[in-house]
Amino acid sequence: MFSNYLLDILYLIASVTFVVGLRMLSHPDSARRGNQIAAIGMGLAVFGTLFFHPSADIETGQARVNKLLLIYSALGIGGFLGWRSAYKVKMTAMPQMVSLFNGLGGGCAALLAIAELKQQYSGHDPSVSALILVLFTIFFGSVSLTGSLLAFAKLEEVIKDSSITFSRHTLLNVALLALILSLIGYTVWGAGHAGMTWGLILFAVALVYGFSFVAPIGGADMPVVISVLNSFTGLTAAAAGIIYDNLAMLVGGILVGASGSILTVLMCKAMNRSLMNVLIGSFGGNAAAGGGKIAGDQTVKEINLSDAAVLLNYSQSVTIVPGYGLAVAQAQKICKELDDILDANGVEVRYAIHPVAGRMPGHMNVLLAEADVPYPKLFDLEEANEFLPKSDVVIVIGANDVVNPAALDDPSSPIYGMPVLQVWDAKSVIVMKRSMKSGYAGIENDLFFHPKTKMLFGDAKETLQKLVAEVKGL
Amino acid sequence: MFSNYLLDILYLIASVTFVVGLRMLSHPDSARRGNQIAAIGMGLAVFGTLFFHPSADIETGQARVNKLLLIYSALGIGGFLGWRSAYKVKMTAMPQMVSLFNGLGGGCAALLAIAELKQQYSGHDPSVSALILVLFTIFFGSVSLTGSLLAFAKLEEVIKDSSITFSRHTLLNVALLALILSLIGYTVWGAGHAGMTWGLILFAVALVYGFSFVAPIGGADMPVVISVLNSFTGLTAAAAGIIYDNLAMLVGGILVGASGSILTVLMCKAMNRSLMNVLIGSFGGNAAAGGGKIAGDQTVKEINLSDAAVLLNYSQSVTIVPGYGLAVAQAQKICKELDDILDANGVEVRYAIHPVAGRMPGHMNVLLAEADVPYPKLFDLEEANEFLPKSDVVIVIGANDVVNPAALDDPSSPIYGMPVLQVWDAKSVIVMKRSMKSGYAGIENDLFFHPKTKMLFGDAKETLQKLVAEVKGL
Amino acid sequence: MAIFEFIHNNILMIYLLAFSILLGIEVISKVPAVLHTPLMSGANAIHGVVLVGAIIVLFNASSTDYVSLSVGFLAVIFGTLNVVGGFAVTDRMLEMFKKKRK
Amino acid sequence: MAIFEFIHNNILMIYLLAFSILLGIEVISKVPAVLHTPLMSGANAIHGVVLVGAIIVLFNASSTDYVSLSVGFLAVIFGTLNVVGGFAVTDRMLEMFKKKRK
Amino acid sequence: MTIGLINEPQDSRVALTPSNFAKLATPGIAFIVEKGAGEAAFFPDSAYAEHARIVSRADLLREADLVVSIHPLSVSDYRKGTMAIALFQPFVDTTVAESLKNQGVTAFSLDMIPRTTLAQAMDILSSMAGIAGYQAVLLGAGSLSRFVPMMVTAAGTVKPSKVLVLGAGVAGLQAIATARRLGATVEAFDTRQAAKEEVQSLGAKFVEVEGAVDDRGAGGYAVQQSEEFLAKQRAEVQLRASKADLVICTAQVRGRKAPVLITADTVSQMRPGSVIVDLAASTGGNCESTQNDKTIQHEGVTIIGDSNLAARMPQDASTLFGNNVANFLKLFIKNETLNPDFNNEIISGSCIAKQS
Amino acid sequence: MTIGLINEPQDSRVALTPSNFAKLATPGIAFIVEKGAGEAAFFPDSAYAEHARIVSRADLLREADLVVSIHPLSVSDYRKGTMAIALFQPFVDTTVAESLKNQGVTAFSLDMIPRTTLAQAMDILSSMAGIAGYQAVLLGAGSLSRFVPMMVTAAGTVKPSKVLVLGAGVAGLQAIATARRLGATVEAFDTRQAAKEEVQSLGAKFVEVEGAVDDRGAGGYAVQQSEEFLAKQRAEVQLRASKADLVICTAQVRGRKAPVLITADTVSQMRPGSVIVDLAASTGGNCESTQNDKTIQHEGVTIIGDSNLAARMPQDASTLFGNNVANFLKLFIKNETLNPDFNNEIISGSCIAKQS
Ligand SMILES: NC(=O)c1ccc[n+]([C@@H]2O[C@H](COP(=O)([O-])OP(=O)(O)OC[C@H]3O[C@@H](n4cnc5c(N)ncnc54)[C@H](OP(=O)(O)O)[C@@H]3O)[C@@H](O)[C@H]2O)c1
Ligand SMILES: NC(=O)c1ccc[n+]([C@@H]2O[C@H](COP(=O)([O-])OP(=O)(O)OC[C@H]3O[C@@H](n4cnc5c(N)ncnc54)[C@H](OP(=O)(O)O)[C@@H]3O)[C@@H](O)[C@H]2O)c1
Ligand SMILES: NC(=O)c1ccc[n+]([C@@H]2O[C@H](COP(=O)([O-])OP(=O)(O)OC[C@H]3O[C@@H](n4cnc5c(N)ncnc54)[C@H](O)[C@@H]3O)[C@@H](O)[C@H]2O)c1
Ligand SMILES: NC(=O)c1ccc[n+]([C@@H]2O[C@H](COP(=O)([O-])OP(=O)(O)OC[C@H]3O[C@@H](n4cnc5c(N)ncnc54)[C@H](O)[C@@H]3O)[C@@H](O)[C@H]2O)c1
Repeated sequence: MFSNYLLDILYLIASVTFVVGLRMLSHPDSARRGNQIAAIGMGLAVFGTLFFHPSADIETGQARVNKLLLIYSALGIGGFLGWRSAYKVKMTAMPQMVSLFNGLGGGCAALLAIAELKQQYSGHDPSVSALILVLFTIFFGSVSLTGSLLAFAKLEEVIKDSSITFSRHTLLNVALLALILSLIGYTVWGAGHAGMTWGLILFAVALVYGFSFVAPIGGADMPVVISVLNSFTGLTAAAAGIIYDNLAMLVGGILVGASGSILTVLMCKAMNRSLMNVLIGSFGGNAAAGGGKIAGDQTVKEINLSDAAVLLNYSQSVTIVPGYGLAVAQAQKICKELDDILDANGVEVRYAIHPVAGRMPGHMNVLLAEADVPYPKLFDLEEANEFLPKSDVVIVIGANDVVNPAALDDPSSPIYGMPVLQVWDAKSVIVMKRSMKSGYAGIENDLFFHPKTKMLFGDAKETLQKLVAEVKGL
Repeated sequence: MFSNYLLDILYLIASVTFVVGLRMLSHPDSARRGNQIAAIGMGLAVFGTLFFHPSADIETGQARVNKLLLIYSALGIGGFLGWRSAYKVKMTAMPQMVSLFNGLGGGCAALLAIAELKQQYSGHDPSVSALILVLFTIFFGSVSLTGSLLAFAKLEEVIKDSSITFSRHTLLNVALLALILSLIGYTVWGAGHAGMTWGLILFAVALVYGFSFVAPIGGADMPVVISVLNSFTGLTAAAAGIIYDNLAMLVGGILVGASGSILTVLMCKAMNRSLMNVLIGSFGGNAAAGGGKIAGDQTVKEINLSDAAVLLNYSQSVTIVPGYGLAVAQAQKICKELDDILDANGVEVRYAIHPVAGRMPGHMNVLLAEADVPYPKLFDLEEANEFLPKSDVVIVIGANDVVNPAALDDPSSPIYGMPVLQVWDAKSVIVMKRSMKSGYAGIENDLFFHPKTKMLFGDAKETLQKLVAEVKGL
Repeated sequence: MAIFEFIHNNILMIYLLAFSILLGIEVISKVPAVLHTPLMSGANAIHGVVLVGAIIVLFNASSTDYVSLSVGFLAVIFGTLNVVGGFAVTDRMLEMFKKKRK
Repeated sequence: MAIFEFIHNNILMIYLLAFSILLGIEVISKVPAVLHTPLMSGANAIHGVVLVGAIIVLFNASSTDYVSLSVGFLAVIFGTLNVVGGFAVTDRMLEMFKKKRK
Repeated sequence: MTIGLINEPQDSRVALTPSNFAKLATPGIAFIVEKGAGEAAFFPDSAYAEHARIVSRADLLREADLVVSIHPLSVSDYRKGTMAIALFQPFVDTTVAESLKNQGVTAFSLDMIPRTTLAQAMDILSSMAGIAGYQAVLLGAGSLSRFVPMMVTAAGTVKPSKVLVLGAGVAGLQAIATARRLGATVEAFDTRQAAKEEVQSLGAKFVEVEGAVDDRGAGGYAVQQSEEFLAKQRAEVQLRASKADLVICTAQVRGRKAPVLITADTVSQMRPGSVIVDLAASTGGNCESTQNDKTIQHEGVTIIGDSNLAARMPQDASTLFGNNVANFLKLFIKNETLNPDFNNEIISGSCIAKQS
Repeated sequence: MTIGLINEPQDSRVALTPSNFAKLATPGIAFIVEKGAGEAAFFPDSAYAEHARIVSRADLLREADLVVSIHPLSVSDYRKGTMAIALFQPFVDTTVAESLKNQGVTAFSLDMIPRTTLAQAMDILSSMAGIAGYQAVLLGAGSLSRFVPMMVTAAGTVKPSKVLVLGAGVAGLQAIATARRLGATVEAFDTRQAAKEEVQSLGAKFVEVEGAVDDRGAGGYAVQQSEEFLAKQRAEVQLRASKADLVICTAQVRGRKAPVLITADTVSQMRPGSVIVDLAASTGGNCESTQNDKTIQHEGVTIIGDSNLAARMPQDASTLFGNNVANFLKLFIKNETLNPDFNNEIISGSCIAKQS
């Protein structure tokens, strides 16, 4: 009996750590500890279940030993694989990892629901409410399983987006959904004792649906989708919690379900897309190009504000390359502000001034003087090309011709021979401009397609303002 | 039966509105609606109780009518008084009002606990847990009753702080507390059926304690005390909720208990006092002087950043009066930023330039031009004194002599006769400077002691930066 | 032991308590100082929910038991004052925030 | 009617649900965009709590019922992967925030 | 009573503008203006005519009870028993007070108005110094053979000019502000304790020299500094000036010869094409080589000695000057006519000769 | 081969500076410099001596295979078979090309260098225009009888000056920037579509007039505008100018007479004490009353007609000019000696006379 009480308390603690953990996860400074706290809580819950859960001592003697062997080996395998893959994967591949784990979680829920379903049909008639919950779990669990796996495959670029969609895809999905609902209905009220089989059919269809649900959605939108599937899994966990009336599961699941949904919305906001668009994958097509615009045959990579903010804030040295666009946007003051903040955060900021940046001799000097940028921070072409290779990030603000590699490597170009700022020598380049339009010289700029380059589209002033806010937010 | 279910739902809704209401109350934009939402929820709860609560139809016929008459008249009286006093009281007297209402809430809880106690002893033996809860309720309820009433009296200045304290007061309180605890203990385990009487004794002692608890605490600390008593009442409500296992009461009470405690802490932070100090009333004495610095015989009022931010952000028109200090701090740019934000939030911002502000002719013009403040926003002495009476807030940034009333009303002053900016004509004035030091002319400035004036001490640049952050935060 | 049993039997109730407390804290964690008083006042009005209890007491009091009746009567008056006055005062305090920013 | 009855019988549970949802929302309402992915990843790890359920299933499965056993076995592996991998990945993501800014 | 305004051919400014008369006008007082008084400052006689009679110098001197001018007239021109307002500079012309007294003239010297906070509205020294500081930079930058601001252009990069300001009084501060506006990197020197903060409050760099004599209570004016200190300072200045492109000299000690801060050989060390503008020229100049009211070349360095730069923008200069004088005159006017109250510290302070 | 640098008494600038020689130096080329060539720009012969021989004009003309000067010499001075580099301005002096050809001189006109992005490093028009725009404001502000920036002082409040810039080319833009630095409120006019954005990019107000002729593809130069348009514009200018304190005229259409934007009676409407600086003077000026190379007073308005303001700061002007010429000369130097490649569009574009 006592062990029961203990379990109660362990679960309670776990639930609280989940809440606190999530809370802390939502602030950069506390995020890491938050994650650890939640992990500890989880540990307690699992530990408690293993040792204090009433079902833990149904069996005795050899049978018990075997059972425990089974369980621990499962835990061992899972733990080992999880840990290893988590530490093997490289930073850039994290999202697909998350997706993978999420899928497995869903799978876990689906499986135990099936087991439970079996229970329900062994002996006495199953209760309606219980059945509904179980089927619900199977459904969401399997959707999140296959869905996540597909998402994973897409991000890993194992599967090309377009390859698996076809016109009217939405129609198909709707059809599948309808089928699934009717299956559930039938299993609960119609199928009687054949329910088990029908449940399995449901399982199969749900798996298909999960796949087809994610199929039309573009790679760039994947994070959102993963977040959606994430909250699905959350719900299944909660449902499972009710089935086993296990409060830790219930709370944990609900929390994730709720916060997951909000998070999804926030993410859409951040990408300013509507959730609907994402899910129907309406412009999956172009999104497939990594969210970038397609220019000619090449594609450009975009970077979002918060990533840019982090990139800048956590680098050692940043070089700002101002151009005519900075002047047009009259963004010199806010540019200086960004400079100040980075400076305060220990980042070395320098300005590289090209002789003909702008539209008149000394145009950039006038601007930056207006913003009170101290002269020692300004470097001209020769000096700049010296240290550019050593700087971590270059922000090109409304400059174009003066950072055009064609001047060096394309004899056919009208500006061939003009000295330019070789920003591509830096570790990475962020280009701020409103569009892919050309500059004064009216020629294309390959810098924008350079592997090191990420575009940050928008009016320089607005973009910089948002960026400053982001950096402050860190 | 059905009515029961309905009641459940009404209570649930009420509980949720309480949470949401509190949430919204903590942001300026939503606060008012939040309060209204909570009120609606409360309405539902009461309504539900009146019509659907099982106990509502214990009686029938005449008896029932009388009972309802009684209840409705009570509701009528309470409602009428509450409403009327709430709308009669003048803005400045709000805190004592809150205190008063809080006390009554506590009283209500105490009373119903007594009634419940009576119940417990009628017939079968009372359950220990129930008894504990009831006595707990009586205790906290009555403390918050008399405590709040005293707080009210103090704020209304019916009672002078010092008059009712004496050395060793803390000792007395400790003694009382001990007595109370033993009383509770005895009533529960020792008194047997005499418990009722002992309960009443407890009630009496608790009333005394509540009074003596607040007695030593200074007027300036009252808000904190009220907040403490507030959470006490919250706890009693929760306890009562358990007694009647009524979830609306439980949730409402707990929420207030929890948020009340946090709030108390926050308040102490804001006044930078420790809760302990406040409660022991250690320096109630000087705190009584409004927590402000004492200069000569007069005292100045300080304002904290967030209040300043709100004050500015929610006013119609703000006038900035720059002085030499703005130049010394080189805060012109950040000052312009504040201007921009307020502007964006629909506040009209103007600058009032005194002819001799700064240390050279046109000093302020140089500064503000550097920060790109458009000329049309600058107004000279005459123009400024025209519109100053019409502006809601004046921020004096590092100016001193040029806003010194002595120039107008103190013939003995060396600057008597010099025209000055009559900032005190505005609705309220915020003065930013580092200390109470005098300016160029080396004379005291009564503006700092003016009832309309609030000081914001610190280097102009740093203060403005923080202020900007606050305003953005709103 | 007893306490454990109590916990076990009221585990849901306890979760509810725990979460209510978390919510209570979370919900006001970052309130600007200007709102301290209004918030307090609002909270004060909310705990006026004891009124519900008072009403129940009055309902339960047998119509001959004048003590309980008068106690309950008083309690209801107090409670109503708390509720109505509390919300009304808060509302008045918050009037200043009416002005919407564009 | 049935639904009402259900509510009435599980009223506490429902409060808990409601409040958990409120908490879930409240708790992450103002997260900076940089934390979207880590937060998602963390949440993902948390719902790995289904593992608990999986373990229970395995416990409950009679040692002859190989279907349930294997299903449970698989479930536990999945669940553990979710939990361990989830937390570990999140932790790695968040390492970058270690660098304290002066 | 009659107030007369003099036409001063030697100065483009005028002591009062038409709008001042409008403000001062009272029944008990008549105004007369010498022909062409405001022409050079673009205030035609027609504008004055509204409020005053246009007369010849002779008539004016005959009729006026109070004669207003920028520079003093020759003492003999003043009629016995009249009052006179002008920049008599008693510290420079030490005899003037005496001879005015003998002439029986009650004279108020505008440069003697005490520099109290209250008197700022009449503080001609300040208003003119402000203009001088501003003009000094325009003149200096115009005469400089180089760009003041930094320029990165296709034809090469030009470094920003270094401007050194000696003396951070009203003129100096204004010069600092103007030079910074043009994009120069500005350094400034002064001996007053307060000057450091004032200089920095304009975003310029203050060059300190240890051991300055304390001067608080000197009413804002500088006090004489120890010789050894000045030596130290000269050394420092030498160093800075040799690196500077433009030097603005405003260092003055009222009533004394201006401190010499730049020796001839400092100048020869300066880069050819550089410029020195010396506002202290009239009192000897801060630069050894300065010649008052002359612009000379010294080893490729242009040295402009001009203490009257305010006259380069007569219109605004006259407006400010006029406002100052008008504010001063207001003190004279009681019950609609002129009777100065000698208990007023501003009046008594500025009165250098009183008819007995 | 020998490159010769001329001393031009009529211009304080010099076409090449000592440091340029250092950069150009190659075994196959000798440099000779006319005595005192750089004096006025503070480049003493001693500095040149390092890389060049100092010779007399006569010797130079005799020895040099390539003669470099700012302004062209009289055609007869050039020796037959030599090359000449200068601002020949063939559009102004339409006969020069012909006579040079007859003289057997291969001449490259610096003002004919195509204004491609690539040629910017040799774009003397730009570099000099930039200086002119800057100097125009210094000169204008210095001649203005008022403050440019706003001043709230004890002696009264001075409103900021209004500056109107006509023509937002290189000179115009630089003028805008400089005027804004001084604290003026600046308006500008131009007919080029792009000008609006360029003006605003400097924080100034652009005054549009409808119906400008499109000019893209005119290589950055302005095209002739319809008479009716110019009329409209004159009206607008009239309005603005009458309110302006300082007008900077830079509007030009290469090879044509400068457009007249300010009529005589616009001038008379301007406030006395105002100033007009007309950089287009040499081609007739944007102001009707402008007289080239003269400063005149017209109803209280000072009108400065000067198209050679760059000469006011010879040192930096020569440096930039020299860099431009040097960059140009680099094109001439192949395998250590002079042989211009006439397939190079910059060389062919700038060559106005080729010895056949
Ligand atoms: N310095 C001189 O003396 C001078 C004189 C004449 C000509 N030029 C020529 O001008 C050019 C200068 O090069 P540059 O790189 O400085 O300018 P640029 O090559 O003209 O490129 C400017 C870029 O800024 C972007 N932009 C414009 N407005 C913007 C805004 N509000 N926010 C963000 N981006 C904006 C534009 O792209 P989006 O439209 O996509 O935003 C444009 O591509 C050179 O070709 C030079 O030859 C120079
Ligand atoms: N304009 C002229 O031509 C001229 C010339 C000479 C003299 N004056 C005189 O100067 C005075 C000008 O009046 P004013 O009001 O502008 O200046 P002020 O009267 O001198 O007062 C300036 C105030 O700014 C505060 N301050 C200084 N540094 C600060 C910082 N870093 N952050 C925040 N506050 C700072 C100081 O108080 P804390 O020390 O407590 O911070 C000081 O009281 C007048 O008396 C005028 O007569 C003017
Ligand atoms: N009371 C007022 O409101 C008021 C009004 C006007 C001016 N003032 C103050 O009076 C002071 C002097 O004004 P001013 O411009 O007429 O002074 P000034 O013209 O007499 O002298 C100019 C500056 O030269 C400096 N100087 C003197 N000897 C020097 C040396 N050896 N080396 C370097 N610098 C030297 C002085 O300190 C002074 O700052 C200013 O600080 C001004 O703020 C006060
Ligand atoms: N390709 C390059 O990199 C490069 C280099 C230098 C200059 N440019 C461009 O060439 C253009 C002209 O340069 P510039 O300064 O030598 O031109 P300019 O000196 O020939 O003319 C000055 C300005 O006057 C304007 N103008 C002509 N007629 C006018 C009228 N009636 N009213 C108003 N304005 C009139 C012209 O549009 C021009 O902007 C500039 O826009 C400049 O950006 C390009």
